[in-house]
Formats: sequence, C-alpha cells, structure tokens
Amino acid sequence: MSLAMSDLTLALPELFLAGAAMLLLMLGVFRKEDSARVVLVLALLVLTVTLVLAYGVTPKTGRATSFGGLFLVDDFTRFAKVLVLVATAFTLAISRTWMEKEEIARFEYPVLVLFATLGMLMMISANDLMALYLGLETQSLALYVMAAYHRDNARSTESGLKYFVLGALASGLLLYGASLVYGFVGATNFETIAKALASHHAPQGLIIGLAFLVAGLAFKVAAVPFHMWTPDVYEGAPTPVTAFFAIGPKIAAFALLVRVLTGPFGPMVEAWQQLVVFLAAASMIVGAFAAIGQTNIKRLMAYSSIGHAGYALVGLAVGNREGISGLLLYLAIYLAMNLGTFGIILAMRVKGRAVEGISDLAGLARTSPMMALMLAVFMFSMAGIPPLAGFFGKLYVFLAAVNAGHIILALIGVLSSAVAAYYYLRIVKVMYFDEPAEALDRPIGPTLAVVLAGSLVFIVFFFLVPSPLVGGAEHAASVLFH
Amino acid sequence: MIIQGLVFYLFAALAIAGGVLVISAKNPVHSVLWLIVVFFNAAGLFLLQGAEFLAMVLVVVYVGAVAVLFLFVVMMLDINFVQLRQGFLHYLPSGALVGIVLLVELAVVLVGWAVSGEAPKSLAAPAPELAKMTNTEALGHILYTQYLYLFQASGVVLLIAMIGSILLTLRHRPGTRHQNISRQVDRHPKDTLEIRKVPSGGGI
Amino acid sequence: MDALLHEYFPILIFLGIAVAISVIAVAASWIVASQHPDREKDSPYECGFEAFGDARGKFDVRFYLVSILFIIFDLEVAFLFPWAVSLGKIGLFGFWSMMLFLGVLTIGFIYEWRKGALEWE
Amino acid sequence: MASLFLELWQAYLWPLILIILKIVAIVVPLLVAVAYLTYAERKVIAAMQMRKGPNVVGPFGLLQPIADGFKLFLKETILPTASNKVVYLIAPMLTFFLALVAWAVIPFDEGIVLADINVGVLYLFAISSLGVYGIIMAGWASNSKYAFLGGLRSAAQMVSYEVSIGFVLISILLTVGSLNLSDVVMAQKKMWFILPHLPLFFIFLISGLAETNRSPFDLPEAEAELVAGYNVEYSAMPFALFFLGEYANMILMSAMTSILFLGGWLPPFNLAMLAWIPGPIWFALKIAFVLFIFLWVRATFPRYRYDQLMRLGWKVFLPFSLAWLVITAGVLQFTGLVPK
Repeated sequence: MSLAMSDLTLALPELFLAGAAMLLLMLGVFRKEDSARVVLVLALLVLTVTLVLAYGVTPKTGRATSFGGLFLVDDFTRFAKVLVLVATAFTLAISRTWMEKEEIARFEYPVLVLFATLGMLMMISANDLMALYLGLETQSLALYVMAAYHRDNARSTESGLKYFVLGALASGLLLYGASLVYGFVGATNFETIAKALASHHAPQGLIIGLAFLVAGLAFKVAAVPFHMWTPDVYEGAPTPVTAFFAIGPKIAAFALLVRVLTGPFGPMVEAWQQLVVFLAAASMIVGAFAAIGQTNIKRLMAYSSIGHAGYALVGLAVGNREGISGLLLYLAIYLAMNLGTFGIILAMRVKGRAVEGISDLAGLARTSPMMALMLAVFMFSMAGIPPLAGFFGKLYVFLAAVNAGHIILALIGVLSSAVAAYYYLRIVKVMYFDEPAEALDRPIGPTLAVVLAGSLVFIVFFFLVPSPLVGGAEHAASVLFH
Repeated sequence: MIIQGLVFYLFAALAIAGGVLVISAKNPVHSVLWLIVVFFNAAGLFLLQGAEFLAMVLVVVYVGAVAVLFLFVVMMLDINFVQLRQGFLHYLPSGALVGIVLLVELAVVLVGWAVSGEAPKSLAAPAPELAKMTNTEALGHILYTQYLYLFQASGVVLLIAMIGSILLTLRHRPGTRHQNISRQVDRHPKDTLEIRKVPSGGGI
Repeated sequence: MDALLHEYFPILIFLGIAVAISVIAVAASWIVASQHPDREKDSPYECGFEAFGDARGKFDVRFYLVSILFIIFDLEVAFLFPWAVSLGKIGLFGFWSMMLFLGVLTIGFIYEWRKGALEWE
Repeated sequence: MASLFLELWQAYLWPLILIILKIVAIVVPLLVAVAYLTYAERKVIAAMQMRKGPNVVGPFGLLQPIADGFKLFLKETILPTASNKVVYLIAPMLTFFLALVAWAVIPFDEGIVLADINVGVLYLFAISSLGVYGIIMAGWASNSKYAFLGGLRSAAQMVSYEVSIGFVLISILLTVGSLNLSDVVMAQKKMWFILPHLPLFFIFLISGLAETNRSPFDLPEAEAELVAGYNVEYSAMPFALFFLGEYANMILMSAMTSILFLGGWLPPFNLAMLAWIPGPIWFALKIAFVLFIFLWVRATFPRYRYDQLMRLGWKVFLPFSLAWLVITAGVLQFTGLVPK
C-alpha cells in the first residue's frame, strides 16, 4: 500500500507540528546559553502556523480519511483543532513571565506543550480505536510530565503522581472497553463499528464495553464521578500548567467524547444517553456545591471547570445536531472565560511570591482597579449573567435540552448555575467590599495584558456579533449527523 | 491435546496465584518478584495461542526491562509497606465490593456474549496459519505499511517518554571531574616529544 | 497450532529439569555438608565495626534513569525484529517508515547525549 | 490393559523419555565443559603469565575442577543474619537455571536441536536479558553494602550492553531474513557473517564480555573494588552455582557468537574434504576459539573504570551498532540482496 499524497496533505498540521517540535528540541539542546525564551517564542510561531494549516486543510468532499481509515478530517475536526490550537497558543504565551519569575523556565516546557498539542490533534482526528488510544497516550504522557514539572516542589510532584496513577487507570478502563467492542465487531474502525451496530442488536457485553469506554473518556473530561483527581492536580501543578490543563486537553477530550458517541455508537443513542445525562447532572451539581467552601482560587477553578464540563455534557446528552452545536459553542466561550481568569491568577503575585488564596484578592478594586474589573467581568460571565458570553453559552445548551424534551436536565442546569453564581459573586464581593490586603505586584507584562484584553473584548462584545462562532459550531455539528 | 489443556490450566493458575500474591506480599521486592511470575505465565498463555513473537517480546520487554525498573525503584525507595498496610483491612470490604461488581459484569459479558454476524469478515488482518508464514513475518507485513500512522505515533510516544524521564530525574552533581578521552589522547607528537641528540656519556 | 506446540514442549520439560538440577544441587549440599551456624560466622562481610541499619539504603537516581532509557531502547529493538524479518516483502515503503522511526528515536538519543543523561561521574 | 499401556507408551511416555534423554545429552556435556573451562582458564592464564597452572591434583591437574566441585559441595552454606533467606537462595539457582535453559534452542548440527522454534534468536535475547535478575536479587538479598552496590552496578552494566546486543542481532537478522537459528546458520553457507559484519563481530564479542561480567568489565565484582560484588556473602553451593552460571553463560555467549558470525556447524570453506568432520566438532572448535579469546582478553586487558565502561556501552557501541544497522538495511534494500 503506497502512501498517497492525499494522506500526507490531510495530516499536514500534525506532521508539521511533530517535525517542528523535534527541531525545537534539537535547537534547545544545541544552543550554548539558556534558550528557554527563544524556544518558547518559536513554539508560539509553530502553533500559529499549525493553526493556519489546520484551518486551511479542507478536504474537497468535506470529509476524508487517510492512513487506511485511521485518520479523519472533516469540519468538526477543523473546528475542534482551531479551538485547541488557539487555547494552547494563548496559555503558552501567558506562561513565560510566571515561569521566569519562579526560575523554572526550561526549553523543554514549550516542546512538551507542542507534543501535548500533537496528541490532542491526533485524538480529535482519530477514526479508529487504536488511533484514539495512541493520541490519548501521546497527550497524557506529555501532561503527566508537565504536571510534575516543578520537580523540587512537593505539591507539583504529588499532583503529577496523582494525575499519572489515575490517568493510567483511565487508560486501562478505556482499553478494556475497546477490547470488548473489538470482540463484538471484529474491527476497530469507527465506520465498521457503526455499520455493524446499525444492522445487529448489540449484546449485553457490548454495552458494558461502551460503559468502560465512556468511563475512560469521562475521566479525561473530568466529569463526576471521575473528577476526584481534578482539584488536587489543578492546585498542585504550576499555575501555567493548570491553565493549560483546564482549557486545551478538556476541549480535545470533549471533541473525542462527541466523536466516539455520535460516530461509531451513533445507532445506540438510547444506550449511552442515560449515561451522559447522569454525568452531566452530577457534574453540574458537584461543580456548584463543592466550590462554595474553597479558599484556594486554583482549587475553585478546578470545581468550576467540573461544573462547566457538566453544562457542556448537557449538549451531548441531548444527542442531536442542536445539542452538539450548543456544546461546541459552550467550549469556545469556556475557552475565553478560563483564559482570562487564569491570566489574572498568573498575575497574582505579592512582593515576587506567587499567591493563590482568594483572600489575597481582598480589596483588589482599590489597589488595582483595572484587574479587579476584568476579573469581575469574567466571574459574571462564568455565572451566566446576560449580556456576557457565558449566558449565551448556557442559553444555547439549555435551549437544545428543552427542545429535545430533557426538561429536568435543563432545570438542574439552571438551578446549579444559580448556586454556582454564589461563589463566583463571592469573589467579586471580596474584591470590591473587603479591606484591601497587600497590593499585587503592578506591571503584569505586555503579553498577559494583551491576552486579558482580548478575552475581555470577546466576552463583553460576543452578543453583538455571535454569528461567525455560532454558524461555525452549527456547521461543525451538522457534519456529525449527515 | 490433553497436554495443551493441562499446560493452559497450569499457566492460568500460576498467573492468578502470582497476581494474588503480588498484592498480598508484605515485602515490596517479593511482590515485584511475584509480578515477574505473572508476566512469565502471561507469556506462556500467549504462546498457547500461537502468538510466539508476542510471547517473546512480552518476556524481553516486560520481564527483561520493565520489571528491572520496578526492582530498582522498589529497592531505591525503602517503602515500609507495613505502615502502608495499616489501611488494608480497613478498605478491604469496599475493595472487595468493587471486585465483586467487576466480576459480575465480566460474568454477564461472558454469558450473554454474541459476536456480530460479519465480525469475521470485517477482520482487518486475519493471522495467516503457521505453515505459510511465521507469526513475526505476518506482523512485519502489516505493521510498517498498513499501520504506519500508529507505528510513527508510538515512536513519538517513546520520544516524549525520553524527554519526560530526563526532565524529571536528571540532576548534575557539581564538582565532578569529567574525562574526555579523545581530547586527552588527541595530542600531536611534536608538542609532547622532544628528541635530543645526546653524545654518549655527555648528558643533556 | 499443534505443530507449534510440538516445538515448545521440549523447552517446558527443559525448564523443569533445569529447576530440578539447581534445587537438588543446593539441597544436597545443605544436607550433606555439616552446618554449624553461629552469630559471628553469619554476620555480613564488614571491615571494622558491625554494619548498623539496613544496607539497602539510598543510591544514585542515575540507575533509575539508565533503566528507563533501557526500556525505551528495548522497545525500539522489539519494533525492529518484525521489520528485519519482513524487509523483503514490505519493500522501500517499509524501509523508509522504519528509517523515520529510527530518526525520531535518534533525535531522542542526541537529546539524551547533549543533556548529559549518559554521563557517569 | 496391555494395549492401553502400549498405546499410552507410544503416544506419550516414549516421546517424553526421548526428550529427557536429549536434555541429559545436552546438560551433562555442558556441565563437564563448564568444569573444565575453569581448569582451562587457569591453565591458559598461567601460561600467559609464564607460570604453570594447576597440575597437582591428578595428571596435569586434570582432576582439579572435580576437587573444587567437591570442596564447594562439602562447605557449609552460610545464610547472613538479616538477609532475605528465600530470595538469597533463589538468586544463584536462577542464574544457573537461565544459563542452562538457553541451550534448548542452540543447533548443534543440521537437524540436531532440542527445540527448533522459529523465534530462536528472540528466545536467546530474552534469556540473556533475564540474566540481570540473578545479580540484582543476590545483591539485594545478602544485606551487605558491598553486595548491594555491586549488584546494582553490574545490573546497570548488563542492561546498558543489552541494547547494543539487540542492535547487532537485528543487523544479522536483516541478512538472514528469519529468526530461526538453523536458518541463521544455513544462510552462512556461502560466507560466514564475520566477513560482511566484521566490526559487529567485535562489538558482539565485547558486549558478550560485559554481559557475563567478565575480564575488563568485571569491575562490580572485582576484589579491589567491591570485594567480589554481589556474591560476596555467598558460600558453598550457592557460590558454586553462581560460578557455574557465569561460566555456562560464557560458553553460551561464545556459542551465540559462533552461530551468528562463524557459521555454527558449517565447515570453513565448504570443501568436500572438510565436510567429513561432523558438524558438532566444528561447532565445538569454534566455541573453543571464542572461549580462548575470552580467556586471552582476561589475561591482557586492565579493568575498565565504571564511568568509562558505561560510556563505552552507551556512547560508542549503541550509536555504532545503530548506524551499522541502518547501513546494512540500506545496502540490502538498494542492492536487492534482501532475502525475500
């Protein structure tokens, strides 16, 4: 079987990214003086070029597979890849100042980020259980190392170890499920599985295989009851790594979950629907109630990301075109909100020492009003206050749930976002009405300011021109239910 | 055929016994040694299925390399399992519960199992029988051409493992003298050798 | 399948016999030789005062790093075996795919070399 | 009843006894060879140092190995106090067991091999990679700092040279096209592989030395360094088993070298005249030749320091054997010589 040129062009972004990552590795290791900054800037350049390639590579027939059916590119993968690459580029950009201040800036960090992104792109365009697993492992391996990156800090090694052990368990579950599915169908390709399931009634064993598969993926998405690792890992890992964890891999894991459930297991909607409904409801409730008592802002963001995973899962629980486009839109808005919030957390530094307590934000409005305003906007948007983007994200998802008849699920969503609003607004109260604690260090660096401003503009003025994003999400979702 | 069945039950029993002993051994090194027994029996079971290449690779990679790493780690960190074992009895009921649930699921799966009609047809690469081609060759035919994408992805995974392991464990001890043999040896005779004409009995 | 097992059965028997020989050797020597254990004779080899504490203490993390690098290169060799055997059939395409694979791992090896992971002070 | 017994005898018992006889026919000469290898070593090294080796016990000292064997057999097996008894005793048994078991796949002549499995080379590679366990378990179980560090060091050394042995095997397999050891030997009918792969021959030989912790690479168990390394705490029969295991490994390594590079049981120039000497004799001669190199190296070369030893393994052998593998594959692929 010779490698057709089409195979290469379809996988151009991945090939370029892999080659560039290895090149940067060699550059980093052969340059005499410390090259952490140079490699990081080049990595950003590489990410933008990959973004352009990922957006540009459009198969003529709208949907094309290569490498013998292992690699798939269609509008859904393009949308997800663009989201992931934007998320990675920004989180990498805002990580530089923090890393240099903590003196742990090494050239391997951007290289690992590039490899994690490569893993994510492979996950998104997987069209085979084996390709899915390899993409997942590439991404997770790079993330395990990044979680334990600050090797002299006990919490970082602890978070890396925890993430590794539970990640290995999740991979085990995933593999067990995949082997059961292969046992039934005899093939790992998604189209063959879909064809086999359409014609044959699925036996008991396959439903258990599907359950294990969803459990493995739900772990990566950090949906309840597989979320136990999230608070400790988010709190322990260095803050830029937490920022990256919260956005990039979560979007890629969602895209993968959607692809697996609507692709090969499309014909068995009723089998996995209750599963996802339970995941969504539980995640929303836990995300809302568990964060109330938090004092560490990174731990709070962990529970908030579990909550947002729940809201996005509502879109998947609905299981039709409208639901999935709501999910994709929610992910895009989630990206902007988290990017801004983590930008502020990265800027939280008192006399050169990074701080993570909510009490350190006390009276921020008086000491640095501009940052306080930005964080307030992000918190309001997370809570879902109109006219900010967060509201629209929830609106589309709940609308899809109501239209499809999932009234209770929408009700749980609205109630839990009301409860969640409490701890978001508590942060605003701490900033505006409490006695000011020590002032945060002032100059927060140009890149951070630009990224914060960008996400602020997106969140505030989203409602004026939602059509490009909403249209893109609709089109991407329609490809799944052709 | 009886021998084949007999050997199967021997390997299976030893593997299960080894597995149980891995978790119940008091000394960590003993549990790693029992793990090696489990790997060996798994390789034996692979062999019974005819996958001789996989059985040998299992022995070479798992027993020859991964278990050596486990032994190094277990010996390096003097974990006193006794202290860890305190919670063993406390968590035994819930652990057993999860175990039973998994067992029930396994039983349900095995009982209600039915392979879909066209499973054999959709087999990607059914293994050719032994006479024509050995197991290794059959693997070689498809691994590097049909599954090129997965093969290169595993290469990248190995590369990330290298970077990760070095990033997390490499520490340089200051003040150690390195010896660069090539630089030591690379000296020209004219700047080390000095040939002098010495008249007999004259002294330099 | 039976032909394959016909080849492996002698190995199983050989394993049994080899275990028997080594166990009999030690057991026979244990029974035949006169055993008089006493505290002084059984103390571990030590010059000077008695060794305190467990001898199996800490050692350099470099051994851990060597065994990880060994696993990675061992996997590389495991991937090479089927390729070496079937190079004739998979032709140029298979050849270049393995060269790419070796290239990726050589990059890793160069990285190790330059970072000094192979250095033993 | 008799016919049942006869049928049972035909189907199961007789082949079983045949196999056991073959195994005995391999193990007994091997043990004798190992015993007399120790004698040969002391004689050869003595001759190289202008002195006479053992010549007191029996004519020309021929009974010396038997005497050593009895001495070790009758000595008391000492179990150090805080040592881990079970693992302490398993370690020597494992080393000896592995050295014996590898001989199941070695072909002595055209069809004369105990188990002609078609992954013979991989089986040998697996057994040689298990050799590390005997040493690690011995070092750990005997609860003495010297044994512990010695065990770890020689384990790390064996592990490092294992990789280059793997690459050498792959280069040979490229030229053969099959993992079966008999095929490897038959492929050398026209030309022994020592000619096309000469540098590989030296790398394999030296890695074999390192793999069996011999001569220039015996630092972890050298008297001056760590007082006999991992087997410092061992006494009578366990020590003898380690000793026998090491020498059996030496013979195994030289057998592998002669199969892979010197054409196993094939006569050198494929002349009819040489063919009447039976295969096993040629095979034994080649093994003796490689063993002589082992002993010769021990008598001449100074011991490697540990960092030089690891540097040679990782920074010289590994890249070279990898590069050689790529060149072999390239040459075979582009000249069409690759076995179909």
